[in-house]
Amino acid sequence: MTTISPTVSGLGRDRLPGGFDPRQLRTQFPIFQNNPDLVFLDSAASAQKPRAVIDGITDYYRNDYANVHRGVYRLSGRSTDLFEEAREKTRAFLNAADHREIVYVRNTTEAINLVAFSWGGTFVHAGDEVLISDVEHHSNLVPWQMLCERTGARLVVAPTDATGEFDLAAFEALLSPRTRMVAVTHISNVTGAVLPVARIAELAHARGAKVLIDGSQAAPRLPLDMQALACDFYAFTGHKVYGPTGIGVLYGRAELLAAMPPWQTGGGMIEQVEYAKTAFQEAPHRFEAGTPDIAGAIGLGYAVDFVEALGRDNIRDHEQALTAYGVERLSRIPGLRLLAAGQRQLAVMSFNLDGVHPHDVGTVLDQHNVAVRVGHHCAQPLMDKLGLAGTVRASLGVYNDERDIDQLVEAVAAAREMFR
Amino acid sequence: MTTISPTVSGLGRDRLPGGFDPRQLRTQFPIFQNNPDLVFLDSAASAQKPRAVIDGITDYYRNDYANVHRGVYRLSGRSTDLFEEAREKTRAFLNAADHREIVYVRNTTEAINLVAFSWGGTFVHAGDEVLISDVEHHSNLVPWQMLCERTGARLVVAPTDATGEFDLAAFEALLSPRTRMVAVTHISNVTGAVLPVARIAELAHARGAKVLIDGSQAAPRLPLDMQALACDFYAFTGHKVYGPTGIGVLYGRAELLAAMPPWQTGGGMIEQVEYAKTAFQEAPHRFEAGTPDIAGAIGLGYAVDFVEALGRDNIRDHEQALTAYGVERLSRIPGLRLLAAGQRQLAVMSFNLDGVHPHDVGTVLDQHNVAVRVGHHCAQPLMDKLGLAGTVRASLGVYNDERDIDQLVEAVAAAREMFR
Amino acid sequence: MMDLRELYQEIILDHGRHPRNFRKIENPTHTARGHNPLCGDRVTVYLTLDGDVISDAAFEGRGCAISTAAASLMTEVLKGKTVAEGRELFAHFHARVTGGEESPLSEPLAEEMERLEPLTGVRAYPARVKCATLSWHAVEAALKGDGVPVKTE
Amino acid sequence: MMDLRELYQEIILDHGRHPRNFRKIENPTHTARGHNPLCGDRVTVYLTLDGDVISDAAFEGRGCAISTAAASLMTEVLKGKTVAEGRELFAHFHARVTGGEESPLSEPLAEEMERLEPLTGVRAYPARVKCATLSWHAVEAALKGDGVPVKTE
Ligand SMILES: Cc1ncc(COP(=O)(O)O)c(C=O)c1O
Ligand SMILES: Cc1ncc(COP(=O)(O)O)c(C=O)c1O
Repeated sequence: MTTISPTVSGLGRDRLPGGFDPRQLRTQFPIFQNNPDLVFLDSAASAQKPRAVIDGITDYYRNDYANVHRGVYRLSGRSTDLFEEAREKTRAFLNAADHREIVYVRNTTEAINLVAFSWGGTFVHAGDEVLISDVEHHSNLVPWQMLCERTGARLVVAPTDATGEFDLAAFEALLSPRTRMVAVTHISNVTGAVLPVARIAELAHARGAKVLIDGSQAAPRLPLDMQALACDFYAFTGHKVYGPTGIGVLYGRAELLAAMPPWQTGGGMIEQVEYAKTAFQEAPHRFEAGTPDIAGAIGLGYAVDFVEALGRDNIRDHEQALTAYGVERLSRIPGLRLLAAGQRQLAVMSFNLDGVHPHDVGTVLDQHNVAVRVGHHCAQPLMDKLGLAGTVRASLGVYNDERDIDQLVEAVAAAREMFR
Repeated sequence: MTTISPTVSGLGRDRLPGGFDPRQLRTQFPIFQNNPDLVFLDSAASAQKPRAVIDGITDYYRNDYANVHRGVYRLSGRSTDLFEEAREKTRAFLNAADHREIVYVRNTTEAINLVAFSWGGTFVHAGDEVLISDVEHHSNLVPWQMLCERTGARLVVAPTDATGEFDLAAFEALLSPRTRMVAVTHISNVTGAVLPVARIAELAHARGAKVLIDGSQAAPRLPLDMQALACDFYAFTGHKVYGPTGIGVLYGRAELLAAMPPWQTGGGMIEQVEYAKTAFQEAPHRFEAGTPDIAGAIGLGYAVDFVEALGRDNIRDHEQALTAYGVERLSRIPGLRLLAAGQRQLAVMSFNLDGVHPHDVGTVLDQHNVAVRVGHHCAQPLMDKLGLAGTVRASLGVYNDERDIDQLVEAVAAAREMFR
Repeated sequence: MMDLRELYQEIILDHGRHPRNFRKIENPTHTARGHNPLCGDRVTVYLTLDGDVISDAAFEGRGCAISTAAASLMTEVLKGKTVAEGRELFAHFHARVTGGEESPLSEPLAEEMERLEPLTGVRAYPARVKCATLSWHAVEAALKGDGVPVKTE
Repeated sequence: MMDLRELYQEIILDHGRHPRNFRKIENPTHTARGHNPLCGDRVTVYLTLDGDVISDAAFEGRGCAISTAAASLMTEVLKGKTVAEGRELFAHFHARVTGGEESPLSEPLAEEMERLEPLTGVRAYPARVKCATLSWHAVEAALKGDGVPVKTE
């Protein structure tokens, strides 16, 4: 791992160590050719797609399409091979021990629902506790809230401290023998704070709790190693790793998946069906009812190729430097307040302009071709805690560079001017 | 509705009334250009994709991609408009009364699971009955079986008679005041039998039961009118209507959807979240947790355009004639036994060759470039009833014509020869 | 693309910064809350009806410049109108900002509509239309009196 | 693409039509069921072990030509072998049909392997490999004796 010291100069740093060149990379994304003025700073909501992903999906439909798994004919065999090769790529992307630990779902949200229904429905009982953090996305909160409602378990919330840092000491104090599940995000989609997930997993496991990590924001930018991280479940969503919509991944440790009942049922996950009873296949098929998003899984495979070719340590270093640059430039704007993100902030910057509503800022920014997200970012409890209606959020992707930040800063200044 | 009298001549009927010309249509499907010898008779498993669908998805990613629903910037607005226009197209495709009755899911399987969990979990209790037919796909069987297991309700199976016809009298006799749900397929994916769903719905409603129709095989070939049909739920899957994988549709009557709790929870379907409790949006958003398969929904919109441009009555007439031709030709092969399909058989033909296992037939057919499905077709209880290990199934799409059937017949003859 | 100044006209910025009738009415005859789940904005409207006439109108809540100005201008034009006139104004206003079909407006109301004119710039910003109509929807709900908080979308 | 006759050699068709040892052993020392969920095929294998030697081997069930012939040929070669030899043969056979790395084979077994040779044409038909190995997997399970039905995939 190489570390790049953040630079605050806006000049002459297009080419990063590791040959990372966002402007060059942009040419691989058709959206920027077709919207040449677009300053896209909303990759935390969803990333744009490189040509390799778009064309990979197209080629699949044009040359090799057929339903998977149940055909003896060659086209179906080819389709199945492509689908399972994509699963193997995804396994390698996470360095999971076995491809059978990779379950295809629609998105992070469905991955977490799957765990909450299947694992939670089996192993969480009245009086048990589910421990989350206070920066969770609704998708890593409401499914647990509903599980608690169904079972009589209790939802416990571990706080972030005033500096925006996950409070490890408070977390440790909240762990109890009743804690069955610790479900936290790897990177906050609101503040950009990177949570100490390895340490969290260690502490949780020491108390006998299972650990789910919401990797929605981490998968596109951090090297991941399920065997080293030793979490139980890891969820991410394809559309944020430069892949297509409709596909996401639940990684689950083999022993856990083996102990979980199916959730959705139907074709493709069946061992044997009689009216009286049904026997199910093993993981991952057991959890993939119906025709999967075959093209989505294959497209995600190409996205993984794209990210791996760049190298996630290069992406992280690039985005880390760019985050530092952005924080530096934004924090100089009078009346602009950045959300605290603790020791380590990556790829996401949330802020408010004094006396100006985020929605109004967003509209002005859009007029300057700067696409950012405004609102509660699906984290209402965090907004409530901070006493905010919402924030303006700028977030990074591999195609962003300092010029994008400069344009953002200019547009924010214009908004300030207008609402002065 | 025009009816075409089936023809058994293999010659000179490429151009059907209504200008239906399969060979011309094939040029719109890149897969046939790239696999010129392919005789694709497996559309019941999944249909091939026309250029308009593939290119529509590509164009979306290249020009207009952004996450939907929560952005103030123009790109996100465009994306949201495309997504909701696609929903409106789907509404029109089903002639549903309101676009809010169209819920996006992954596939038919998930649509049925949604109803079994959300509606079933609320309205089905111990002692109640769920009534299905004996030709159901596992996807319209196992979710109900699981619901019965969870609730103590009883799964009741309405029989098909010896001619392959759904037995309306037997069905009526099985309806009881405890019947809460009648869930039947519109067209059997094994025999091709068209079920009398309007009459079934009428009888079920008269007894106070709700009705779900599995439209997987019907959506690509029958004009559909939810307001006339008066069912409560209708499910279909995008990949069989010439659309992409990863997207399916649950139609639900507005009053029913309004009375149903959410199933999957998370971002995008929330009205307000506090740790203590969460309020949910109305349908359809209430049932669409997380980032939807935006490109899939838009792609399905193009698929619907494609099907509508051809006209489902033309498709039906074409496939009806071709089914008659296929049945006629196949039934002349000595030792070939077609599965009975009752009065009306559409687009699907299942058969066995005496003394030859379907798998062996499938391999020989593949060697002749004829792609068919072999096995139990996700309908094991039906196989058990018929005492079969499986069948060979040839199924039709808009691109098929008599030459495809002729090649099938030739290949079957070769298989017979080999295993004589 | 319009010039942003057509959306954020001086009068909008002024009402956004200094909303009129921004207060609670202690014993309103009608009240309702509105909520835009997309941005989390909330508004509560209060009305006092004297027979059929809206004798007082006020609001509270947080929102963007557009929604605050819209609520502020709305309370101003509503005061002194009958319920029917209020509804007529809303129908017309709604059509103007969404691009729907405009209903004809009787003479005295046409004048009031002019005061709402600055808000119609929102029409070019589809993502912001809800901001301009949220408080009106809340009034509608208050008059229906079913007490269910309204929300846009 | 291979000629189909390389897959369906005469000997395969013959064993497919007239499987040898297609019967139940009444008091087997070992037995197990195999199931291919993709095609619904089922097989039950029966073994009688005399000390370490497989003194009898038989099977029942329904399957395609490939899986029936594979089970039939398997029972023939297994009879009289030790358990270790049976396992050695399976390892080798498995490698031949899946394209895996082939383990070396001791002299007398090499001869038996020749009898299985006709089945290796399946290698060119990935969808059919499971048909050729199902009964072997069932034997493996029977010898392990855990009684859990095996399945391919
Ligand atoms: C009648 C029927 N129902 C349900 C399904 C399941 O569809 P999907 O796998 O897309 O969920 C199919 C297709 O496989 C089908 O033919
Ligand atoms: C941290 C985090 N968790 C979960 C999600 C939900 O992802 P999806 O909508 O793809 O399910 C997101 C993105 O919206 C996110 O940023």
